[in-house]
Amino acid sequence: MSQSMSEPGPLSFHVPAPAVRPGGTPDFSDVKISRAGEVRRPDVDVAPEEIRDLAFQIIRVLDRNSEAVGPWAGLLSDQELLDGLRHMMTLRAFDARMQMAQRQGKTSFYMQHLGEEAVSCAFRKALEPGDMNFPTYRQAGLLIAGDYPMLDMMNQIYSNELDPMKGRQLPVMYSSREHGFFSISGNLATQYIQAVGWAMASAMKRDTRIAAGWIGDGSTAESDFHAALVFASTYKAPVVLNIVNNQWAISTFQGIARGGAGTFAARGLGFGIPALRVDGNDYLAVHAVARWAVERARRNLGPTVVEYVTYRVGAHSSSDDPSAYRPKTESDAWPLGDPVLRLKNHLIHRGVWSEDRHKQAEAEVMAAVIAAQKEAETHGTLHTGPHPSARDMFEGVYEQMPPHLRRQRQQGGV
Amino acid sequence: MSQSMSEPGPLSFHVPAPAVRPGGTPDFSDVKISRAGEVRRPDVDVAPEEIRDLAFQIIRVLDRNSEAVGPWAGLLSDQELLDGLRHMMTLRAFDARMQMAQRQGKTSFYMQHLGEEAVSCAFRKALEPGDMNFPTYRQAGLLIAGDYPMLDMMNQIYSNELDPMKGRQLPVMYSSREHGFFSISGNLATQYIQAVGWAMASAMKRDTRIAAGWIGDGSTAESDFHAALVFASTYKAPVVLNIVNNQWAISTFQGIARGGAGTFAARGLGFGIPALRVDGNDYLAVHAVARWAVERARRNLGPTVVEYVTYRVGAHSSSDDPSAYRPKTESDAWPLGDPVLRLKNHLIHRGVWSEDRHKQAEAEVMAAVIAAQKEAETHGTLHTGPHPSARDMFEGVYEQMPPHLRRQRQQGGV
Amino acid sequence: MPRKTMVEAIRDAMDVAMQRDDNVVVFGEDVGYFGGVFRCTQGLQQKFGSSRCFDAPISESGIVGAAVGMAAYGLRPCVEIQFADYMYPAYDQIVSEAARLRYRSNGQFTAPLVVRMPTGGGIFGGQTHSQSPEALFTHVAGLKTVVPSNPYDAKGLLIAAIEDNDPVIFLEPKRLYNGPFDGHHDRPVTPWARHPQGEVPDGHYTVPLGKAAIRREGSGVTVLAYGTMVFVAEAAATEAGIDAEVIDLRTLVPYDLETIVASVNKTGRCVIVHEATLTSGFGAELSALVQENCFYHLEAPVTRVAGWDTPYPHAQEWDYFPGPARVGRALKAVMEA
Amino acid sequence: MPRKTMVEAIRDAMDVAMQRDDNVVVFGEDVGYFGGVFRCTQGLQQKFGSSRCFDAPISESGIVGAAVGMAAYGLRPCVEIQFADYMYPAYDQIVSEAARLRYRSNGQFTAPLVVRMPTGGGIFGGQTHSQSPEALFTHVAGLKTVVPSNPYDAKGLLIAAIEDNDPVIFLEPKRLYNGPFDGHHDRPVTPWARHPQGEVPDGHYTVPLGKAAIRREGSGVTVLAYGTMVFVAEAAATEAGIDAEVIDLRTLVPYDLETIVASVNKTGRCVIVHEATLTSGFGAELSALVQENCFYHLEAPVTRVAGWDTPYPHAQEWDYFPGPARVGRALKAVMEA
Ligand SMILES: Cc1ncc(C[n+]2csc(CCOP(=O)(O)OP(=O)(O)O)c2C)c(N)n1
Ligand SMILES: Cc1ncc(C[n+]2csc(CCOP(=O)(O)OP(=O)(O)O)c2C)c(N)n1
Ligand SMILES: [Mg+2]
Ligand SMILES: [Mg+2]
Repeated sequence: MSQSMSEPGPLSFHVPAPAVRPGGTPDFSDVKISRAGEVRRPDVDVAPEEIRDLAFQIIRVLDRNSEAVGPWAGLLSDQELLDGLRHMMTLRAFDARMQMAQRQGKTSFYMQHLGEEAVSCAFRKALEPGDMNFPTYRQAGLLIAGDYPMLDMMNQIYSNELDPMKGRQLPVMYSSREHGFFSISGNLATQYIQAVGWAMASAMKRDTRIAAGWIGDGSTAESDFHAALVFASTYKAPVVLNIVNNQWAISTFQGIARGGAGTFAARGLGFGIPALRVDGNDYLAVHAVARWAVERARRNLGPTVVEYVTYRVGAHSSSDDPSAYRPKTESDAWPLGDPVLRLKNHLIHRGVWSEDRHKQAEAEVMAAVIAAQKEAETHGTLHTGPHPSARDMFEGVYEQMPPHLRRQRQQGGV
Repeated sequence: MSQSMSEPGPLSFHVPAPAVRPGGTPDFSDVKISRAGEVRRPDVDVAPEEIRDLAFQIIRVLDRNSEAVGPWAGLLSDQELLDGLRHMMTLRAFDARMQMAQRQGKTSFYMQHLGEEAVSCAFRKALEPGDMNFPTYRQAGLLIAGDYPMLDMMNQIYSNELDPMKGRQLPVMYSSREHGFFSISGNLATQYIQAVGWAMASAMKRDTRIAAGWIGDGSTAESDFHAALVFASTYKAPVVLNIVNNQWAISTFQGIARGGAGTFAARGLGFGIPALRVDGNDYLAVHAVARWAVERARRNLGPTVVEYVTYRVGAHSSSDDPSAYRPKTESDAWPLGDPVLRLKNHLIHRGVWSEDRHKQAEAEVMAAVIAAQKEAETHGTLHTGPHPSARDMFEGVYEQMPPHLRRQRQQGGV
Repeated sequence: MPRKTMVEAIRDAMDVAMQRDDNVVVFGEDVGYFGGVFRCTQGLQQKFGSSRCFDAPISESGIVGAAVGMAAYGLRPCVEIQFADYMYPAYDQIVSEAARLRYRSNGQFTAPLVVRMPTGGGIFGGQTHSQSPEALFTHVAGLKTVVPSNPYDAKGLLIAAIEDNDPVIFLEPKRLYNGPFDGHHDRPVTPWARHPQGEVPDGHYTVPLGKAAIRREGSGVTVLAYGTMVFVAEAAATEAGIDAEVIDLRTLVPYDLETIVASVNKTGRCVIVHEATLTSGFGAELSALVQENCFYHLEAPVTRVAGWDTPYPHAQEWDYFPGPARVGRALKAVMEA
Repeated sequence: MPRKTMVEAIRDAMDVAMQRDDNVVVFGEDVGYFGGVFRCTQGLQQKFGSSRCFDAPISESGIVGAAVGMAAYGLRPCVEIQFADYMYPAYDQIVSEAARLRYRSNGQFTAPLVVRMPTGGGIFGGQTHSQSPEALFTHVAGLKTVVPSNPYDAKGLLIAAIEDNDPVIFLEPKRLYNGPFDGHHDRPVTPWARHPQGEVPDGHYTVPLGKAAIRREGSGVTVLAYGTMVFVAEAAATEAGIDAEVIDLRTLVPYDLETIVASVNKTGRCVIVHEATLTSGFGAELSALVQENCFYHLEAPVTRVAGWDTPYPHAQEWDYFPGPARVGRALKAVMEA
């Protein structure tokens, strides 16, 4: 049998590792980054086979001179961009305050968005009322940019008496049907296929609403990611399948999830699903690509996979310390810059913004966040003040409380 | 927001359906089939990116004139091909007899390979001793071509006193460590990732043995398929990931699992795994591609995805009646022909075989199967004669029987 | 009244539910064009179109995951898992998602879905076509778990399950699909057409979730059973000549404690029967409940008869299956204790 | 003797096992370079190289599925699931594959693997960082399920689990990682360094699977507990002034019936405590077993104290957690019954 084979030596085991670890000098020079304006903008009804190359490029709008260039530019008005800037600044201020509140023991747990604000804030503006997101814990920008009250978010973070989830769910695992924000699970990837199911339902009912699934780079390894792609491709579901590639899961870099694949977007290709990659730190690019994918869905052209290339600047969560697994300076070396800064500079370049107005806006935004925080704290924080009751704990397991649970509630004395 | 969008109409729901249903005239004219000899044979250390196109073609060796042509031809000697023919004929005769035995009530259940014999028979000959298959229920050719005794297979099918699985496992869910045939689970797709784990272990131990995972077209939708591809690509595991696309799951055609994807092989592309498609009814092509993929694994070049394009001529299992969901004549219309016939004709063309010798071989093979069957039946069949004991039922749950199980065995009176 | 097999009754339930409510949709592996490997959905696609009844890829997690999304949208999916043995890939979606959605979102999103699956042994299905995983559902807060034992109940319970606003696991004892099976595998099975419980009214009716039924009145010992074991218990009692009261639980969670306690307090004895493996089976919960609630009435230990703690074997089907002989022995032992 | 936290003891167990047997490998999410989110594998990759200890993609089914393949090859994988709440995607591989492999292949292939996972509440982890899914494993024939309650046992049991030739589920009560927690969340926790069970010998030793330990002798009532609840039960007994015998089960399956029965026959009373939801929890099995084996010695109903049948809430952590007050009430009630 083996006549033609040379005698191969022993096998060896390969474990991908990031190029640089703590102590080393960050180096992203191998990250292939398309020039702003370089990547073409196909029609939304393009045949998936014709745009396979887009899964390996990065759609970018803002160039080094803070100019918006290329075929994906020009969709947003000054006011829309100013709104976008404010949303991102608000999310950043919100994160800063809540992160601190967590350290002060006012809540058990927090997860921030630092560096990734553009992704959820800009995506939100591509949706219509009634559309439904199935987010992870790192898309609070969908709420902020959709004008969900910060106070409600804080009430949940504090698990106080006004917590809209009645203390049952973790902080940051928000839910708002009204704001098109599906209840966050906390179990990774489970909601990706649910987004597809929701979208299928909309198509089955001949509705016009579409869904958006969200997943992190690390979580694409989960099985439900596959289920989502299978169902989306089989039923041509009107769904946008977003992958937020912020380079890190918790301590593992994207190579552990991506393996030998070129990109995460390329996962879509095996399913005949159009797949785009976009500069996740470029508000304009994110919005333009989101619009494209949303339009495809809305026009019944089926699913789109979108990979947002970004970087998780902060810790994974308040329980994490990234200095144990990556150089502290890695985020500074990240070649796609800071989304807030980039949009700010673009607006200045556009002549509708200035350093002064920015500073002023920062102060205003922070004041608004602090005001909401003060208000929220009058309703309690995790360990002090009024809070959801033990009765709330027994409610809502079923629509009607079954006898055995009623007996338990009695036993619990509430 | 939506200024630039035209008002789209309502969505509609898409469910893929086969072009033809019972009563219709089968038509495979849209199946793109490469010409024999047409597809190139890259070096095994080719960069995956350079052979993406192979995931959309079909490697074929035997042409219409029963000649072996092109770069994938020429690997097998006359004797090896004659052996291959005998293996396929044996499997076919074995299936025929066991299928009948099931109808006679001698076993509960049977699954045959009709039309797909080349896949497992030819693949087996590309392996070395010590390599491990993680098969589905439709690769008994791995055993037959590896000279596993038919008698042992029949003993299991009959759940008789010599059943090597002691009556615990279903018929056809064979297991033979010695023959590189991992215990078949019965739960679809679970073993695909196990094959990857086995291969990882071999690499971790600096061994030279490699693994082969097996899955059906329908089962690629299962989540463990994804886990396998993720792990194989991340750790560059020495594994061949086989997809047997026989066009049908049970009653659902491959379009339900494949959705909008071009091919099943293309699933590998999203992981940077080289992916080939091969004419599954062409013994020479299957063997050549298997060799290529096995060599890649053996040389530590990592995983390969191979899609075998074939057709399930028989029912899904003895519990199934395909006339309820596809035209009875569909298998006749299948453009890739019959693997036994094609190899027979090639051997005749080669001048080492004849119609007469074939007829004689058919008789010999059948006689051998019947002899084994008679022998097996002296040891019992499912409902008559000697059979595994109730004691066997209690053994082997753990290495040592724990006290609670011992008490139950006593209670059971055995 | 029309007689129906259990398969027909289940199909009828979906048909009725789909007619009454456009939001009821049915899907699963082989469920659409073909009508399911047990034919439970036969004709539904033809009647309601492929937006209402359709084939799914072989992905149990995808099926239930998509159903959760559809349910959150406002549909009432009723999905089929081909065999209960194949529900494990969907278990995460059932436990972590469907069961907790209402709770964690404070009622903003709910998961009114039904997951149907054939369970139980007796068909020489071996390890992968015989399991009874009900205890894996009864442990999960937020789920309801139903096991019908006859066509009438199957239809009424399934309609109730589809109309319920919480996720319901609907376990169909496949050995009962064609007729009541009492464990005497060597005798021909009575078809439902000749059994009173095969009488299934046309149109809409429900059997309420959470209510048990007394199948055989008696005063000597209470037998708690569900699914196939109801008939086995009846046969065992009759054959052993024991004055047993046989209770068919029908719904495991929420369970009908009242009926159970009233009976055991009356009889003073209790035997629990199920096909699932003994350890940590639902019988353990029943035993604990009976003991907690009837302690001072008990004259003998509450006894469990169940599948042995082994995987379900193929050839030893009838050694494994808790048939009338084993149940009968337990009944006698309890009466003599 | 060196004192260790439970985290250190668990790490030490893997270190010892890896040193003694080249076939022991360790992997899981964040387990390699970083050493695990609870630091249980810290230093192992550095010491043994990345072929022996490495990071896995976030795929629990992949982790256990690959481990099954490795175990079949001949390795002894000891994998980590980051939180027990995330084991559901791996449940199919555990139940359908690892647990049945030996049986279905008649011993040709086996799955000597350990699946470690932190369990239990008390850290404000909410629904997805607090669950106690032990009953989902105890129901599955072919699995062993272990729950250590202190560093000494954790090390000895984990080494025994790794050396065992069958699949073992190893549940680590995360609230005990740093010290024995008795449920008094408002008091500072004693570190293991100040607790005798924090004494962990160097090198190799095992605590046999299947043997319980009596933590507190007593003659009034037997308390069956495991994990964190052992300390809660001890505290409750002391505070309520009840002469309770507290048994730490350590292994749930196979369970140590002998020790349980001897104790209950002596005390005539039994209280079972666990964090998992009540219905169909492992307490149900224990209750059934006690009742079946000690019926004629029981002076009061066997009583269960457990997590309520709700998802694990976030803010109401201490309303949910079966703390010393609730256990104490149950002890008193049983003594007065
Ligand atoms: C099923 C499951 N497994 C593991 C975890 C623990 N976990 C929470 S977040 C996380 C990393 C996710 O990384 P990624 O998907 O890249 O998202 P990111 O945090 O970077 O946004 C892990 C492992 C979980 N929540 N659920
Ligand atoms: C997890 C699981 N789900 C469902 C089944 C039932 N089932 C057995 S074979 C089969 C079809 C498989 O089709 P395919 O993968 O194409 O393999 P083929 O039978 O064509 O070789 C199904 C649905 C199963 N065995 N396991
Ligand atoms: Mg990430
Ligand atoms: Mg197939």
